[in-house]
Amino acid sequence: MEQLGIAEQLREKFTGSILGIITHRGQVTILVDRKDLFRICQVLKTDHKMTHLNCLCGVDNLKRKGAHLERFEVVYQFYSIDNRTSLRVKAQIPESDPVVDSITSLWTGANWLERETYDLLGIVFNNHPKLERILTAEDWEGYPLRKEYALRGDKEWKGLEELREKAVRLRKYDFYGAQIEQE
Amino acid sequence: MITLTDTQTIDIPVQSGDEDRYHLKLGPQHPATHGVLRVDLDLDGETILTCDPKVGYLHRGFEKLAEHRTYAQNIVLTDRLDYIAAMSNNVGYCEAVERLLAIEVPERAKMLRVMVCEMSRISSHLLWLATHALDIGAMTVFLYCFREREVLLELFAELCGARLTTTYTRLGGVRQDVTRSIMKKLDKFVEDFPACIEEYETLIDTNRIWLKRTIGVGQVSAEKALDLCLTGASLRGSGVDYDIRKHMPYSGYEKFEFDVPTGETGDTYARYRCRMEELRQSNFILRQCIEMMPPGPILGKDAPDLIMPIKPANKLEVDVPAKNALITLIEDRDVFMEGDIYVATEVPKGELGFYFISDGMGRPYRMHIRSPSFIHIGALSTMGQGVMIADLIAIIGTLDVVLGECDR
Amino acid sequence: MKVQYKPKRNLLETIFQVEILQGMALTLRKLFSPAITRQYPQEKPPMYPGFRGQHALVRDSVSKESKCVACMRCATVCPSRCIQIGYDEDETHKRVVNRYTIEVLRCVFCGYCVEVCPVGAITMTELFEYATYDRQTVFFDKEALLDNWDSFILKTGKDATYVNPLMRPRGVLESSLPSAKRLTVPDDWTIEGQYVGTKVKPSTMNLPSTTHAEAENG
Amino acid sequence: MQILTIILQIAILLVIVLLHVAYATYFERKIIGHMQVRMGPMLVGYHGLLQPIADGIKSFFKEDVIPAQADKPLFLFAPVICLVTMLTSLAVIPFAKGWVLADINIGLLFIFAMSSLASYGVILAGWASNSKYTFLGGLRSMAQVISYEIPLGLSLVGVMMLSGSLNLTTIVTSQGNSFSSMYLFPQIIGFFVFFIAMLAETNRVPFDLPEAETELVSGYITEYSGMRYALFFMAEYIGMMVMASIGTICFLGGWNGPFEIPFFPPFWFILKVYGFIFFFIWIRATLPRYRYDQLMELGWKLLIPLALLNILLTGLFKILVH
Repeated sequence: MEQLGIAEQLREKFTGSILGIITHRGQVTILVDRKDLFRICQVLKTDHKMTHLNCLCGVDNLKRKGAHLERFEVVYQFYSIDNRTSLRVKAQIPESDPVVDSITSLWTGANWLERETYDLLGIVFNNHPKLERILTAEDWEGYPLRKEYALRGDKEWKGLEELREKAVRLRKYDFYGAQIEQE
Repeated sequence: MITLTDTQTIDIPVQSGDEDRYHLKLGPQHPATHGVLRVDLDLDGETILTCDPKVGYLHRGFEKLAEHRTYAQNIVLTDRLDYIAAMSNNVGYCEAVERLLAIEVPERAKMLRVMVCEMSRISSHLLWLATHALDIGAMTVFLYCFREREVLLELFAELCGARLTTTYTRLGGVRQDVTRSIMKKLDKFVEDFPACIEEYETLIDTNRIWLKRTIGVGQVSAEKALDLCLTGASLRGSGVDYDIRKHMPYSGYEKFEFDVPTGETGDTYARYRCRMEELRQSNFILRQCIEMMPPGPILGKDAPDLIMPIKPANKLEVDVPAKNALITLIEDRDVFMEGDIYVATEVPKGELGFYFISDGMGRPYRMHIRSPSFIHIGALSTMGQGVMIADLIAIIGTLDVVLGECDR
Repeated sequence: MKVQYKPKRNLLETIFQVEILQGMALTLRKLFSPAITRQYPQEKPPMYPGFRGQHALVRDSVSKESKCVACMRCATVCPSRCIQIGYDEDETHKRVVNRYTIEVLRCVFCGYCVEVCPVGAITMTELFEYATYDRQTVFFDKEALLDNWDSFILKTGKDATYVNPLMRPRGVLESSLPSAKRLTVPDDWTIEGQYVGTKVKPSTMNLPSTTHAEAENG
Repeated sequence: MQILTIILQIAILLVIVLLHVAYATYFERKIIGHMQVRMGPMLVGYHGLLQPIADGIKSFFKEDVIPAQADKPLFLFAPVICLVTMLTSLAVIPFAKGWVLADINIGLLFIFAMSSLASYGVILAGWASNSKYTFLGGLRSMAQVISYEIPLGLSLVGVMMLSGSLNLTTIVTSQGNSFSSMYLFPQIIGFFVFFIAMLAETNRVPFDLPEAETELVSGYITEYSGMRYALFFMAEYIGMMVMASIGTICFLGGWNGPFEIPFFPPFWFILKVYGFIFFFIWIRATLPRYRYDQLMELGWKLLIPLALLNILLTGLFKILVH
């Protein structure tokens, strides 16, 4: 299998950084240490013609158990349009220091995907040109896709509170600014 | 007559060397941003110096929601991703979940899926053409496109009961079979559609104004397109032959004859030509669907019930009498295997990928949606640099973005 | 496949603006063609059976009451969790529904509730014009839902044997359906009478009864 | 007494023109509607015949919102400039022999002056609204009007040379009464240039950049509402009519027709003007929009040289004939 061959080659090249190779439903995943992630991506892009970055996302492993699984992982899915092979790379990131190298210099398109991962999971990307919140508001608290972040929290977004107050305050005026007589 | 007095002067701090720049916030309520996209522009006259798209106005947290719902319930969420081609999203989602849970899909259901995918591709491309032409000022094309799109949407309504939020697929098949009347109408549509494409092309294809507005605008080379992670017709317009229907065939696409149109120049006109050609190819696939529709059931034998347990399968209470269930769950199968999967499908906008992690429960542990629109809008800041405002509008149009899919 | 561009126009075509004249000829032709739009309030769009419109609880023709047995399947499957059911148990442990509410403003109109209902008690009708100015009108309780059914029967002239493809999906085996949902339906809703492509060879068909369907289509 | 007659004449002209403007919008909506396989207005009156009146009443009673940051006097004044200049230029247009308010000798120049002045309204509206879109729209309008004034003027020089006059009535009478002696045929290049420049001058598709909806929301009228918006609208349609009249007078022989219509001499004139307006609408239904720089390019690199060539050819022709 071609994918496994690439994975093996990588293991030889980056001894110690490849934590494991998993095959599931015909798709090969390699677990890598985050320190060699950038170089592995570079090798995949140049040597193995994995020119297309399908997908980049973060995962919170809080409720998952497994060998080499750290708290967070960032999943990269690569595809080689010439060779028609795909490979998934998972970088393991510990909770204490959620930092990983950015691959924006390899794929400009990864820019927003990394921003999204930062926004929703709080994983920081080194050397990223503009690491800001993207989908949520700039003053959002917490990282919504983390497992401890409740689907329905006990408090509202604070901007909403302000809006509500304003709505209550302005309720006594009609559209033309005149006070409505309260019944 | 009233004057609004409640506004206050906002002082934008002027940085040094910044005095000649004109800041313009295009959107989020603007006729040409296709939804709630905001683009912050720095202008020098009409030339764009920097272009910074802002998204998130339509963020509904689908990825978080999906972690709390069963696989079957999440199909409903996928309707609301790319609401212009909901069928494609349904199919993409179900293909991914079926690969993850190893559910067999019968032949007829596969063919039906291809059929609705291509129908939604045509309807999405028609909407793209309509709005793209309107953006560039040709407003008659808009109405002509909607004429054909209406036929398709009414077919969707007849097929599954809704025009846009279709929820058509099921895990392991589809929801409703076609009727003869639907196929007759579709047959007539397929018959008439090439003439309609001719009509659109008469208006814009060789029109000198259209050519001036599209040729050389938003040009990306093949390397640049790959670097920006563009997919779909936006990538193929640059000459990269990457169509998931050919590269990683799903849902029986390998049985169909069709060509993947690729452009050469990678400009707006090339992408326009690619999509117009795709309309013809989709029409051709529809013709094949009508002719080759196999008989058989529309739901697989091991298709899970709509009421999927959120707990692991072996703990499922299977005391619901079998006759009460529409399709019974096969209890002894290890339905929800642990593992992860990335499955991409070719939706009208590009590559729609679903990345799933299953932890052995009846709901995804993590669902990531690789939405083409999100990445395409991300590419806007690169593509929109140094062009004029009118070109930016053309580029937004040619990237064919839907904000529902972008913000998720 | 490389996309084909139209040939470049020559000098004569450039001077006489041939392509613009062609476009203008098209629009002029369309000036005299009939309009395709629908004058909506006067002219209603066609509604097909299975349209996911206003919710209704089917009124049983015998007992004049709802058919619901409070199995909670609809409330369980609802993705937006907008169905609430309350029930009492009588002495034979038979459930009696005393509360059935649908919060329509939360509903996503997926139609799952209709499909999972084992007795065909809830349905979605083909009525779609029920927008109102207040929230209370679109918060359906049991009585309102039963009334919806009555008004649907009244407005469309359907009778109580009405069945739509949400209640009984097209193309599923009769045997896989619960007994209450094995209803009489048109021929092409069943798996035996389904549409088959015109070029499918009869030898690949495993169901002998589909051959006549093919003959009909060919 | 004479003054009273003139005022009465002006009043009659204004009422007729404003009614005409109202129905020109109806005409446009209906024609574009049918070209786009839809119906256009249908609800008010039989086939929407009362729609323009309903629109007029609506815009008259609509709230007049003035942005807080706007330059108020200019903001209020700008639509008036547009409308007044357009209405003024109606004074010199001969609708038929003798049917003209002011038969002045420099009629053509007067109309050019007025239509240039109208662009001040647009520019001031764009500037006074204190909005970014309106400002861009005003800038575009300024550039567009300045660069298209030139080909518009130059394209009519040929006509002036042939007729030897700037008086509009003389221009018509010098074309003679037969169909073949219209200036359209000897001045075909001039007509081509004039037609394109006219579209640009009146901000019509494919040159509707100052109000390009998909780029600048509504351009210079983004912040206007109610009656002031309607004033701009009226100015645009009167401008269309004035330009169509100029085209008719200078190239299509004015009120001359194959035969005389008793009691209503302007019949052929009105028919030709409506033909022009139909053409405007027809083009709007068909063509996409130019980009700003392409518009400039077209004006300076194509239309002005063509107009100059036309003048040269006309001059040579005159020398050879005489």
